[in-house]
Amino acid sequence: MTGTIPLAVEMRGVIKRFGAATANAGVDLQVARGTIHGIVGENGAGKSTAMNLLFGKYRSDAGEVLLDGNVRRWRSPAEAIAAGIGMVHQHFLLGGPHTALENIILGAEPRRHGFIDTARARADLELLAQAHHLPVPWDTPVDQLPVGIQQRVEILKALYRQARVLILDEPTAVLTPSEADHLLAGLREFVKSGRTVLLVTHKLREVLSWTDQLTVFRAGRTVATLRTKETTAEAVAEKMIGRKVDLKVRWPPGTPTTECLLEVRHLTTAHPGKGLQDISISARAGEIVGIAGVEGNGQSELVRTILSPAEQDLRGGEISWLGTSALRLNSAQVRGLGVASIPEDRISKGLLTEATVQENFILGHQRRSEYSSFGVLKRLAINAAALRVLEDNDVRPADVSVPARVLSGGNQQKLIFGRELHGQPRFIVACQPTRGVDLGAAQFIHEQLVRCRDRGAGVLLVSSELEEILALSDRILVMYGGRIVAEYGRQEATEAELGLRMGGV
Amino acid sequence: LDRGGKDDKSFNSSAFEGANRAKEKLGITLKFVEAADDNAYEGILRSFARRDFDLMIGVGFAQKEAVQKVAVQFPDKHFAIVDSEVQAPNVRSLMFEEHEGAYLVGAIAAMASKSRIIGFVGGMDIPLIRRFAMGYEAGARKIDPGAKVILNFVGITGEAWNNAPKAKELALSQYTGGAEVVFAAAGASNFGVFDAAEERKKLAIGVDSNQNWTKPGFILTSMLKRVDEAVYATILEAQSGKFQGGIRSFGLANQGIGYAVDKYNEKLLTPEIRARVEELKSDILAGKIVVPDFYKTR
Amino acid sequence: MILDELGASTLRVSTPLVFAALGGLYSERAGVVNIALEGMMLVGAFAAAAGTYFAHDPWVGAAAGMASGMSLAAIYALFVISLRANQVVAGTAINILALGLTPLLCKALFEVTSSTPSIPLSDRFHSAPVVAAWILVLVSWIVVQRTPAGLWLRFAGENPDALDSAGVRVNFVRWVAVLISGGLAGLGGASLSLFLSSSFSRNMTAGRGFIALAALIFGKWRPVPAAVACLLFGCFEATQIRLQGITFPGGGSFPVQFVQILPYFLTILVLAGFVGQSRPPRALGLPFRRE
Amino acid sequence: MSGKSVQGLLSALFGVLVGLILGLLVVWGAGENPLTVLRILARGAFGSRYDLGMTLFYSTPLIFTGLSVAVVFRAGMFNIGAEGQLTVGTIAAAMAGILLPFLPMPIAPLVAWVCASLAGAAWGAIPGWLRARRGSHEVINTIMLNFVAAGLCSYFALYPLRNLQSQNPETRGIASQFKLAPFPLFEGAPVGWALPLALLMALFVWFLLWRTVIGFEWRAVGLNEVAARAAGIDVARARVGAFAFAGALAGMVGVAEVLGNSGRFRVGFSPEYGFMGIAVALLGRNHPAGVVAAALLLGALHKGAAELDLETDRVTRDLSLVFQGLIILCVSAEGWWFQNRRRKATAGSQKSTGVVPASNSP
Ligand SMILES: Nc1ncnc2c1ncn2[C@@H]1O[C@H](COP(=O)(O)OP(=O)(O)OP(=O)(O)O)[C@@H](O)[C@H]1O
Ligand SMILES: Nc1ncnc2c1ncn2[C@@H]1O[C@H](COP(=O)(O)OP(=O)(O)OP(=O)(O)O)[C@@H](O)[C@H]1O
Ligand SMILES: [Mg+2]
Ligand SMILES: [Mg+2]
Repeated sequence: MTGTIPLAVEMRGVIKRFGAATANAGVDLQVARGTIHGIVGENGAGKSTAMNLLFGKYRSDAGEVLLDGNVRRWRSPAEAIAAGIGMVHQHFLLGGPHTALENIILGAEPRRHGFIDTARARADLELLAQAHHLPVPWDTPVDQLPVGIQQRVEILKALYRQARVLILDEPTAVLTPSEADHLLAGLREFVKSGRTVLLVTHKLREVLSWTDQLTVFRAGRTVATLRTKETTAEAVAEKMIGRKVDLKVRWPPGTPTTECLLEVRHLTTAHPGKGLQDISISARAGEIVGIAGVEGNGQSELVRTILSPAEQDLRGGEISWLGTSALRLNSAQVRGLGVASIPEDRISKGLLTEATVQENFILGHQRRSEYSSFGVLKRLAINAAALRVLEDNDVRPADVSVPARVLSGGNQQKLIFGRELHGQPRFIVACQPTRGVDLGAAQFIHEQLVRCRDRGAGVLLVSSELEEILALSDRILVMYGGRIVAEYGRQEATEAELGLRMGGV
Repeated sequence: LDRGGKDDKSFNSSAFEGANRAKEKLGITLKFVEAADDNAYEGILRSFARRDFDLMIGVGFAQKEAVQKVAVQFPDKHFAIVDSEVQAPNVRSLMFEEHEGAYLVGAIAAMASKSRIIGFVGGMDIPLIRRFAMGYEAGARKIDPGAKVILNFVGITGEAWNNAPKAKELALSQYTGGAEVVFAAAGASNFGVFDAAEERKKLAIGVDSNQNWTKPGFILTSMLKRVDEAVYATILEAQSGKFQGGIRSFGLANQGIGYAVDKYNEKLLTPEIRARVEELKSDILAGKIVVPDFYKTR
Repeated sequence: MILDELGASTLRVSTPLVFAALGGLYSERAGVVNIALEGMMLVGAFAAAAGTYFAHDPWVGAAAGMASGMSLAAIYALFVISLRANQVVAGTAINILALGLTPLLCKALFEVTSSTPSIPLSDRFHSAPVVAAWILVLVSWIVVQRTPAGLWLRFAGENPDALDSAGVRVNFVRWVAVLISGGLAGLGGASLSLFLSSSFSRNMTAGRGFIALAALIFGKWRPVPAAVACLLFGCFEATQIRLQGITFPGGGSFPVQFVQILPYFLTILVLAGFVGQSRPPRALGLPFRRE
Repeated sequence: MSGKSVQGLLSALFGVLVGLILGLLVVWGAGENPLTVLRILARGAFGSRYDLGMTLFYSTPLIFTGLSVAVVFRAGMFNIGAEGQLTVGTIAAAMAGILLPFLPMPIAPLVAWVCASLAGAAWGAIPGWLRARRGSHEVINTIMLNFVAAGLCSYFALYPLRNLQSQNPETRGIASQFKLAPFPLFEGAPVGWALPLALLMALFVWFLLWRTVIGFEWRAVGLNEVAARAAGIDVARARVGAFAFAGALAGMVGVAEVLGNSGRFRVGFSPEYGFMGIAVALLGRNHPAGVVAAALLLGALHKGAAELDLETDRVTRDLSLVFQGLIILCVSAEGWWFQNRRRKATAGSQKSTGVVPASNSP
């Protein structure tokens, strides 16, 4: 494609399967040396898989990978690292209780008399950190570091190994816009010396303003490689999704009643300096309250706390659900009041992946009298209800007897939605409801939330996707550092304004 | 012939020796089997009975019920059981008066110990071992009413018979506590006691078969329980067609129980001690001394 | 005097525990649960006794114990690392195997199933194992905290994916760790048959491998605290031995059974009371495989 | 579902086979003819009605302990403590029989059964509670509790309840109306009503786990604790409940032993039924039907091996332990055999399935 500039990395017809799933169905990628190359695509399009193949973490089922024009076939990351590839993983690969320093030097330890030469490591790292504006407290265990700093640790890890080709898989997901810009500006410096960056990201803004070229993934394939200067956000989005899209759907506003379903006042939790600080929220029937914020600013803790106050370490404040004081209620009792929740991580918090779809459907409803009497499950009733829910929510396949693990991510999410909305809850707490879900399913899920609101339920929507927040919310709260730092009405907020607030400005 | 229970180099090996002697001298066919658990005895005895074995000897009290049952089913076969009483015409019960022997070694221990403290290490706290302990204590008190007897047990499960390290620690602690002689009745754990004696240059007493040779110079004597004799005699009678059922008791009187004197401990057992023990022995035989029996206590 | 003696006894009794707990440490820090310590100790005890019997040298015996512990560990590693078997289940199987195999071998070599011939005092260890155990504790501490291999070990148990991405082969690290674990457990067994007694007898470990595991958990998977926990359990045991037969002023005495269960009971209390928060290595028990 | 369980059964059988072959190799190494050994094993286990009866006799406690381990496993934990639970249950059954001699016939055994179950349940609840409330690990706790149970029960057997008529470490005999007569079919082997009880319990466990709310909640906790908690299930209660129920199942070994066999509590009566239960549960893939099958297999192995000593010179009963160990090892890796085969199969037939959602493609 770019005949003149030598290619640093090339992938030809690469295929990768996980059991029955095909993650990469034919990836062709050409990355010119000395450039920042963007990789975009919807969730699950196969970006991370392709990058991991490049890094030797996975082994491809077909196709080949070239580095500097030579076919290479790594058997392990060790070989890829030796060849000069560094990777920052989408999901941090950090050893929690170990220090930042230990995490960075792992596998490339400077040695003296067989021991780790900590002094030299520290000196080298200081230089590196200064050069790239990435200061890190070396001796702090990484699980005590904020995610932004953890991200720096990950980047330093790659830099420390003197990578010539640096793969960054969504490095900015947990950074504020300004932190992200800082990082990306640093990458421009990095490539000036002839090194190469592959930048995987969801954020079109970043791709468009910082990369030289970009490749679009869709459904496990590369569908286009574009010069960044010659394209637009709409064009890229169209390639990603495969049809024309309106990037800005706005649902009609709700008509809140005066009935206050959730009332949180001055809520403060433990973890000094980290927990929730003096949070006040109220949510009425018939409205969607959006909570925006970069991950790691306490949203998960907030949700945990309001859903099971009795199991948390509260330091003060008041929570009331549907007019009932809830400070002493556990999750079962909160649910009993008619509060449903969509967990942020469906596999680990929402599903019994090895159990059947039917059993996943009944989870949480098992004690209701429609589904059991005298402690014995009513199989026929459950079966019928589960089938109905699968059909109503367009879960495919609509088979109640397969294990939940065989459903795709979007269908798993729809199953959880069907289950949680079953029985007409008065209030829904939805966390990152469309994470990892394709656009069609996402729209369906949004529609469901709006429908719940319109029938008079309350909705608390927690999301780090600004578009989602803006599209759905009747009211928007911004969280930063465990506090609510701003509140907007439906028409008052703009993406730029929210972005600033989420960054703590 | 059947051999079951714990293989402990004292009690069972004694039985095995007796049987082996019979095999060599009398040319019988011998087969011994260890059972995996208490419920297996019956099956094994039955298998034996069904084949051409004429005499089945159950070694150990745990086989009582098995022998009882199988003997009824095979009235024309001969059975013997060691350490337990079974009432049947074709069963001979070989009973030992362990308490008498224990009494004698208790007396020996008390005489050999200048500190007036002696020890006892039993395998598990079970009636048979209590019987040893009681006789031992009584014998010591006979010599020295003020003697102190330290009584310890190795464990609470079957492992106790094989836990020599623990037995050794127990014995060490007894020696530290002033004991100069420790009587070990703990199966394979006995060796832990002997090791302790060797290390501390103190004395120990073995049990069942003659264990004097295992640590010459440190084993004062062994309380003998001549299972080998009993077994041999039973086999002999069975072979010569003179087998009779009923209880056959082995005690001091018929040399079924005793204490060992051999080249390994001649020097340890002074003539005075030997004389005094023989005196006690004849008193017991004469009924002048009644040795307390744990089996008969409430 | 009594206290002195109690201290010495504690040191002695805890020695096999220290070896085994260190063994457990290597394996568990690398992410492999090691219920099989008990079995590895048992074969170690047997091989050490047999080796010393034939070679008349306890060091040869100790080497044999170590080697046999490692052989069993290799079987274990093959199943749980390479074949990704469930670690608790496979560990239990290894224990059963050791329980059956040792008497069979004993019978093959010595014609009896229950115990090996006794080893004379001159061929036994006197204090070497105690010293060796504590040296190994310090060595392990330094290795784990200060060397590259130690860092790999910790990451293999904490976040194997991170280790893999750093270019170190996780399963190789785990294999080595489990082999070391087996070697140390074997040494623990050797100290049982060559130091604490003079022969091997059937099932002579009597649950010590599990106690070592408990000490490891109590010591939060760190060498020095784990070894100190072994001392504590050794102290329970030594105290128990001395409590037996102690009579109350009134004349009655505590039933021996109650005294004998004391160490186990205390272990439960200690674990429930103090270690509620101890966090195992995050990847403990999870097999690793790269796609 | 059924396809999966057939596959599971096949792979478990495969593991058993590999384990047996390895075991026979050991035999061969010991200098015996493996085929002869196999024949002896088979005849010892099934050769006569009595032998069959003894096999069933050993299998009965294994069904109880296997179910016990399986239930806890389904709830996401390990029960290494069935041995202690059955010990406690057994002494409780004996106590009932000794201390309540006035109870009339049909009620007496039922009362003993209830006592055994309750005692086992109480003992089982301890590690469950410790795990749920104190966070200490059940594997260590159950092992420790096994020792504690052994000590306590031997105290009861040797002091308050000692049998004065016998030299054995055992309690007095239970009153006669507590006893369950053995079925005459087995020529005197002590197989009585405990066997049907065990089978009934297997059925009940199946029903409980897959047909009731409580069982569903236990399994949910075992499958995904976080999700179960989020769905409002009381995880701590599930843990304690599952462990207590498991303890009750193990405790019922007391029915087989005391009411059906010896009529008393004997110290050391169990050839480690509790530990074998782990193997049984694993072999049976933690499913009641599988547990019954596996208990029969291991019962047969145990009984058959008893015969080995009798017939051969070089192998002893310890061989059955070796067999057990090898079989469990091979079965524990059984997922591997199948996974690899499955991977190959899918690699061949792969076309365009995949998690990539259908609606994603244009
Ligand atoms: N280890 C795995 N086992 C099974 N399926 C996997 C595995 N890793 C990825 N997949 C599946 O492969 C597909 C592609 O995943 P991949 O992580 O490459 O997507 P992605 O483009 O990076 O998405 P995201 O934007 O969410 O990071 C997804 O459907 C995913 O569920
Ligand atoms: N139990 C805990 N111990 C120590 N720190 C904790 C604990 N729970 C949460 N934290 C810290 O508190 C902060 C907020 O955590 P939380 O999980 O609520 O993040 P979040 O912003 O909600 O994430 P997300 O955006 O993914 O929902 C984080 O830095 C986290 O590390
Ligand atoms: Mg990705
Ligand atoms: Mg979070």
